[in-house]
Amino acid sequence: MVEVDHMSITRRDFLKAGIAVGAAGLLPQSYARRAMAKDVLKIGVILPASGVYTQLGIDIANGMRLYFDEVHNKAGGREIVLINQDESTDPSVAVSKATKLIESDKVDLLTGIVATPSAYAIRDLVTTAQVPLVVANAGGNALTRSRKSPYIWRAGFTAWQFANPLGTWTANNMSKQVYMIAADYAYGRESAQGFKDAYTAAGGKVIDELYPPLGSPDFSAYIAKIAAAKPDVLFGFLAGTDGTIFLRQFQQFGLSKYVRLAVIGDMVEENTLSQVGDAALGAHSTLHWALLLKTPENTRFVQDYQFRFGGDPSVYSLRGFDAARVIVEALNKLDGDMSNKTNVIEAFTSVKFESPRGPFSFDPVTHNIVQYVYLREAVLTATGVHNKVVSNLGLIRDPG
Amino acid sequence: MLAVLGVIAALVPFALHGYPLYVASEVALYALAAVALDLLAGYAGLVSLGQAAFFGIGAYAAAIVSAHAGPNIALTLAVGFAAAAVFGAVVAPLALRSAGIFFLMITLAFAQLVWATADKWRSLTGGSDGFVIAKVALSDTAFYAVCLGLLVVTLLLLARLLRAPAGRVLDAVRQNEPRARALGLAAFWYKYWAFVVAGGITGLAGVLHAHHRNFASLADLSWTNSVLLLVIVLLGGLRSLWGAVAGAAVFVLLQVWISSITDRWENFLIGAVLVAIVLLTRRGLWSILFPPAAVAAER
Amino acid sequence: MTADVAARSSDALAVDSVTKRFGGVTALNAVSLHVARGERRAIIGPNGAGKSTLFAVISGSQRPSAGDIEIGQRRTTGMPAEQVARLGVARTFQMSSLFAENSVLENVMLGTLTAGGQAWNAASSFDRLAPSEHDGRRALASVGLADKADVAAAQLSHGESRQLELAVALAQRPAMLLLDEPLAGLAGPERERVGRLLLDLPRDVTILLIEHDLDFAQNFADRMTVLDNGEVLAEGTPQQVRADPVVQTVYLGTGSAPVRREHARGETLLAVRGLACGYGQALVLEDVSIGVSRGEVVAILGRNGMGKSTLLNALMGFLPLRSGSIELAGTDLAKTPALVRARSGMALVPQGRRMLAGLTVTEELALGARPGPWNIERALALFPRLRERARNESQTLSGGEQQMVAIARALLRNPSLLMMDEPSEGLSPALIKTLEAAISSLRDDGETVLLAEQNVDLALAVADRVYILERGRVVAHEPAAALAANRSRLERSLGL
Amino acid sequence: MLYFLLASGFSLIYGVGRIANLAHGTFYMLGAYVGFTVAHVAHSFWLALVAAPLAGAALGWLVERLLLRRLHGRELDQVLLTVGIAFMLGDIIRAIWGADIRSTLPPASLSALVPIFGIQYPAYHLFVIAVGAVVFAAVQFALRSPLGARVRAVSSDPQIAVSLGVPVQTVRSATFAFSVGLAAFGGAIAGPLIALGPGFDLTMMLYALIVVVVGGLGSVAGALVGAIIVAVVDGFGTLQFPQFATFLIFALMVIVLSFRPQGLLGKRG
Repeated sequence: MVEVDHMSITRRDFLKAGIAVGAAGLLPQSYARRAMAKDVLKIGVILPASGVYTQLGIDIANGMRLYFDEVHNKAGGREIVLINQDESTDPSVAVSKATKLIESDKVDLLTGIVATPSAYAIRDLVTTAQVPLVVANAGGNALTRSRKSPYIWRAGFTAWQFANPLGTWTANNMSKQVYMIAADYAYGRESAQGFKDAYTAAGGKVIDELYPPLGSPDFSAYIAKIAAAKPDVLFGFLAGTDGTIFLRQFQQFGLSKYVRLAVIGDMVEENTLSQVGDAALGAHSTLHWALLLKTPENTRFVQDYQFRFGGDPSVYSLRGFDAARVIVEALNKLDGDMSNKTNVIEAFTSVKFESPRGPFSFDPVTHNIVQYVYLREAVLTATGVHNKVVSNLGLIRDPG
Repeated sequence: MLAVLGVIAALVPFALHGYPLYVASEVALYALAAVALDLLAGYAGLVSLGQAAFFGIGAYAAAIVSAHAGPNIALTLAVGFAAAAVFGAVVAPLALRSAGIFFLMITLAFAQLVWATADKWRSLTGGSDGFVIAKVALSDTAFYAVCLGLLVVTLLLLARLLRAPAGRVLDAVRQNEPRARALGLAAFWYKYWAFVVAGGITGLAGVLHAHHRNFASLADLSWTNSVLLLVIVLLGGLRSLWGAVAGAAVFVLLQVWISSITDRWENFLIGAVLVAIVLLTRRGLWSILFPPAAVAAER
Repeated sequence: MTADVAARSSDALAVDSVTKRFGGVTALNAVSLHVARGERRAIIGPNGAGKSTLFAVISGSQRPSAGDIEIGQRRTTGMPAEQVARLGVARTFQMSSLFAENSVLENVMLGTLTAGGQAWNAASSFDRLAPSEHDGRRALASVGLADKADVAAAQLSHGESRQLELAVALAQRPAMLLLDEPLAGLAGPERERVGRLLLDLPRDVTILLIEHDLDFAQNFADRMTVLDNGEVLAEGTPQQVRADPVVQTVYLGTGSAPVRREHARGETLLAVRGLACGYGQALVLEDVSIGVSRGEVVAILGRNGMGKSTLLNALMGFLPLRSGSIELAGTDLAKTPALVRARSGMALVPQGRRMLAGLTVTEELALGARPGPWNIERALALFPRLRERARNESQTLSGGEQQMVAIARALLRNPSLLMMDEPSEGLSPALIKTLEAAISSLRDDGETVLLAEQNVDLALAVADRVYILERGRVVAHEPAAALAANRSRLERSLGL
Repeated sequence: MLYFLLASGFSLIYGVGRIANLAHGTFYMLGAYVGFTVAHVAHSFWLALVAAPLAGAALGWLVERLLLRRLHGRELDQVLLTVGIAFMLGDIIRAIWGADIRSTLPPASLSALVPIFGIQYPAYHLFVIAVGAVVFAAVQFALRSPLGARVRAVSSDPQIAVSLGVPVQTVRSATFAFSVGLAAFGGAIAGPLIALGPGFDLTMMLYALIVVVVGGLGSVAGALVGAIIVAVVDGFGTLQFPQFATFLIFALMVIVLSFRPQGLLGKRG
């Protein structure tokens, strides 16, 4: 600075230097990591450790841990090292974390990602850096449509995959009159749209639609509005606390007595059911999995998970479990050699296996998962309210 | 002084590359926003909890301009600055009606209004999905240079301004407005310009942030972002441009460092550091490095 | 008067039946005032008469509730203060109002900016602003602060702050000066210098002066205006005003203090030895030793800023001692916090009364009440006025009523020592009489009172003994009767 | 009324302590969690309603004694401190209660439906409204009481208060503890209506700010008015223009502040 009081110049240098050194202080770690990293497989895991999606982050991480342990932390002959970063709720944070993992930790590939915005935010980054990203959870349609990338595979689902079949089924099996409520954010609206298209295509009529903002502490105004319309069926997608609060008040205001629920699976997953009890009883939902799904793979998965973590797995645990498996399967095909990008892409795209959710494979064009979607109903069992599989709606492939 | 500073800062790209350089840019752009807030909160005595509005406006300006006119950083910076400054100019007359905690609140209110608007105006902002920005044609080093350049220029201009009569008047108004007015000094207009300029600079920081992450999102506009900026400034110590820079550096580096040890206890550690610093220093970090004059410490 | 009210072209200032209300209180009531260009006008009147409010309204820092103001033929009613200032109006504040963090020189330099057209200069360095530094130093020199140029304003003594106030105003190169008690708290050489400076001010500057020092006001002013309870009581040449009997009673008081019996003293209750304390670096009190015996009323006399309030605050524990001891009934309280002192029997009637926001009169009284001879009933008997005010918020009361609340509030502590800080401040003569009666009755009830006063008559009327404070030291200590008998000596020792 | 129970404590402590407690939302969440646990462990919702505020008050007392007091009179530093506390407490809560969504069940006695003007109302909602009214009355009464007079005295002029024998420090600690207790109580009461999860504290903090800003900072009555207005605008907004519900609230906030910077019932200064 031109002429700020001169006595403090030296101190200022000292500080400025301090900053530089501070930043440089990051180098040792990263170099160190790379040195010992010669043949370990470094996987950057970006999952929420704070904010509304924290629990999803934890469950997914557990699922991954479970699978990686099953294969003794080896993929394609390489030792697996996980580097976890907090996705948080701010997509741009996800970007800086991804940057850190790629540039500083030199990870071989990335996985995780719960929130769709985070996925969109890091899409270009991973594509230009040619680092494979296996998305475990983010379900925004565009990620495997307009924004699809050769280096991104989605092992989870798309909004459309649940909403569309639910729309058709509701129209044919529940009622031709439906009221809709969905969280006012991209994924919520995509779900609603997917449902609406299929529902109207099947001859159903939508009475009205509501889009409450995320994180509303109170839904009574919406519920009053729904009650006034007296619909037979209510389509719903409200995530996390919103879902719980809504279902609660839905019952408290007595709507559960005469309005039936047709909702996206996440809204009535086991963790929610345990909180809202019979408020969700009878709710029909679509999802690619159910705790009570009776397949050998799932039975084993549930048992192992219970044994390892002493509690039921959630659908998120499953998504983590499968994402981990995708990575291992692909690396095995490559014998751990990721040098040739075309082979890498080929290897990931061609991954196929029997998942607890059913046959697992990728759509070669969109890199999105092709999977069964089940129609479930929340029923009262000896162990409380659970989702029972009513029917398998077959292999669902996102139109892309 | 400038020389020394320039040399060190200019050396950074050679000392660092890849992620550390990325972090250095991060520091620079947050420092920019912090310096702006320090001008407002420190020298003008207007503690704002609405800086996220300017920051976000800058970010979205960058996104929208890039989308239509391509990612031309010179252009986005210009538009971002203008947009944020204009917003400030429009809001100021209402905001400056209040002072102290009430100013804090009304700036918060305006920021939230902007947030809500951005959330609803999907066609323009992409709503909750955020807004992906095409990468600017700049090497990391060049980008760092831009950030640093803007920071240094801003520091120079502000330091000059604050030593100039106009700046001293601003500081005087903070200390004793009735007296200043009795001296024929139009208190309101000094505060007005401080508010607008600070807004514009924060807008610049927002633009840089958006390009740095190639992404603009509602989080940029969220009130927690305002809190973060305020924390940075208070951390560094009010009424010291250097303190603001130090605050930004410490805070960003702290976050990076902490997230490299844990992904579970980030907030806890940051909170702990905050509490410690507040309890241990009277006027922020800077006061540790350079104990302020007795008088200043009194207030 | 009618002749005066009509605006004259030669008027530098025309105040036209201006009224200013604060909530319930009417500070100015239809005040009209015409000051010719170049005239020197002294505004006198008891504290709280509305003098400072008048300045506030003229200078634009307060909007008048009604009425009109013209400065140099220009209507300025409701004009923001900075614009009024740019018309060439400079003012000093009664309570020194400076830029505490800036140096003395910087304070004056800030004053020069407007006149120098530098106020918006955002390029050149303020510290190197040659012309304004030159003007600034000259202004400082004129008030005799040249050597303090680089001291921080916060470090200045009371007197020096007053001088700086003046210097800043002069630095504005004003066409009209509003001086609010520029001499308050100045004594000896300081007072001499500033006084001379004021008298030597260029004749073309129109000056309004608020001053308590009548003799000075007289030989300074061309005309005098007497304000009382927000109304113009009299106006005219100093001689006319001096002669006016109404003014005599209202402002100067009767001048004759009732001779009082020395009555038997009890044992010593309060013993203060070698007390020293101050704010920041500045030492306000040095080596002050006083004693108060049970059942005695002791008055501390001295002009503004001589340390009276500081002494009482120090005794109450509001500011730490540098040294010295405070013994109340034998126990040393010097190191104890205010709470302990309050609980061991000290009670204070603070300067400015300091009513508690949002409390009703009843609540104020009940707040600190302790069992003892004084109970609400007895307090209300002493101040019947408070009975009908019981439910009102104390801050909405008139000055006099507030003073009653403040005293009653303290009495209900059933204190062993009752300290009163300028209880007469801002009270109309009538109310001062009431106050005098109240304190006397307290004395006759055997209460022990330590009274800090500027109002000599009141002090002499009620006190047994008098200490005189001069710049933080006790300069005299005599029986009240003796002083009352010899006012001239009293006035000398008070520097009047 | 939820809003009122949320905001009153915040407004109170600003009013009498000049402390803008940005950890308020976190304390509120803590109360909700404590309530949740007690209700599930002890199977008594009523016990929870007692335990939560006590826990909150205890914590508040500690915070004031150990931390806030050192910063007395430094408003900004206090804000910074409370931010720090909010950060830390947030993670601690997650460590204790995990991140899964939690929700208390309303006591059986209050799960019935009550018809009002033909509309079926859940008894619990009415209960909350009643509680809110009671709390408001209680707080107002407390402030009017001699004790309250002391509190107001301290906030108005600590020196004079001391000189009148009021133990300022104790009063300050107590008030802060009370406001935190109030927050915790609000959280516990809200338990059956809301769902707890990470991030909830920030949401609540924001709502608290909106309410007090609209109603008037520092005035408990203001908190009530603010809560009602916000609730009404919110409800009206969702019914009339669901698209702009959130927008309306913030617009309201701006309008109020522009014309009454101190909020509807706030006092300047």
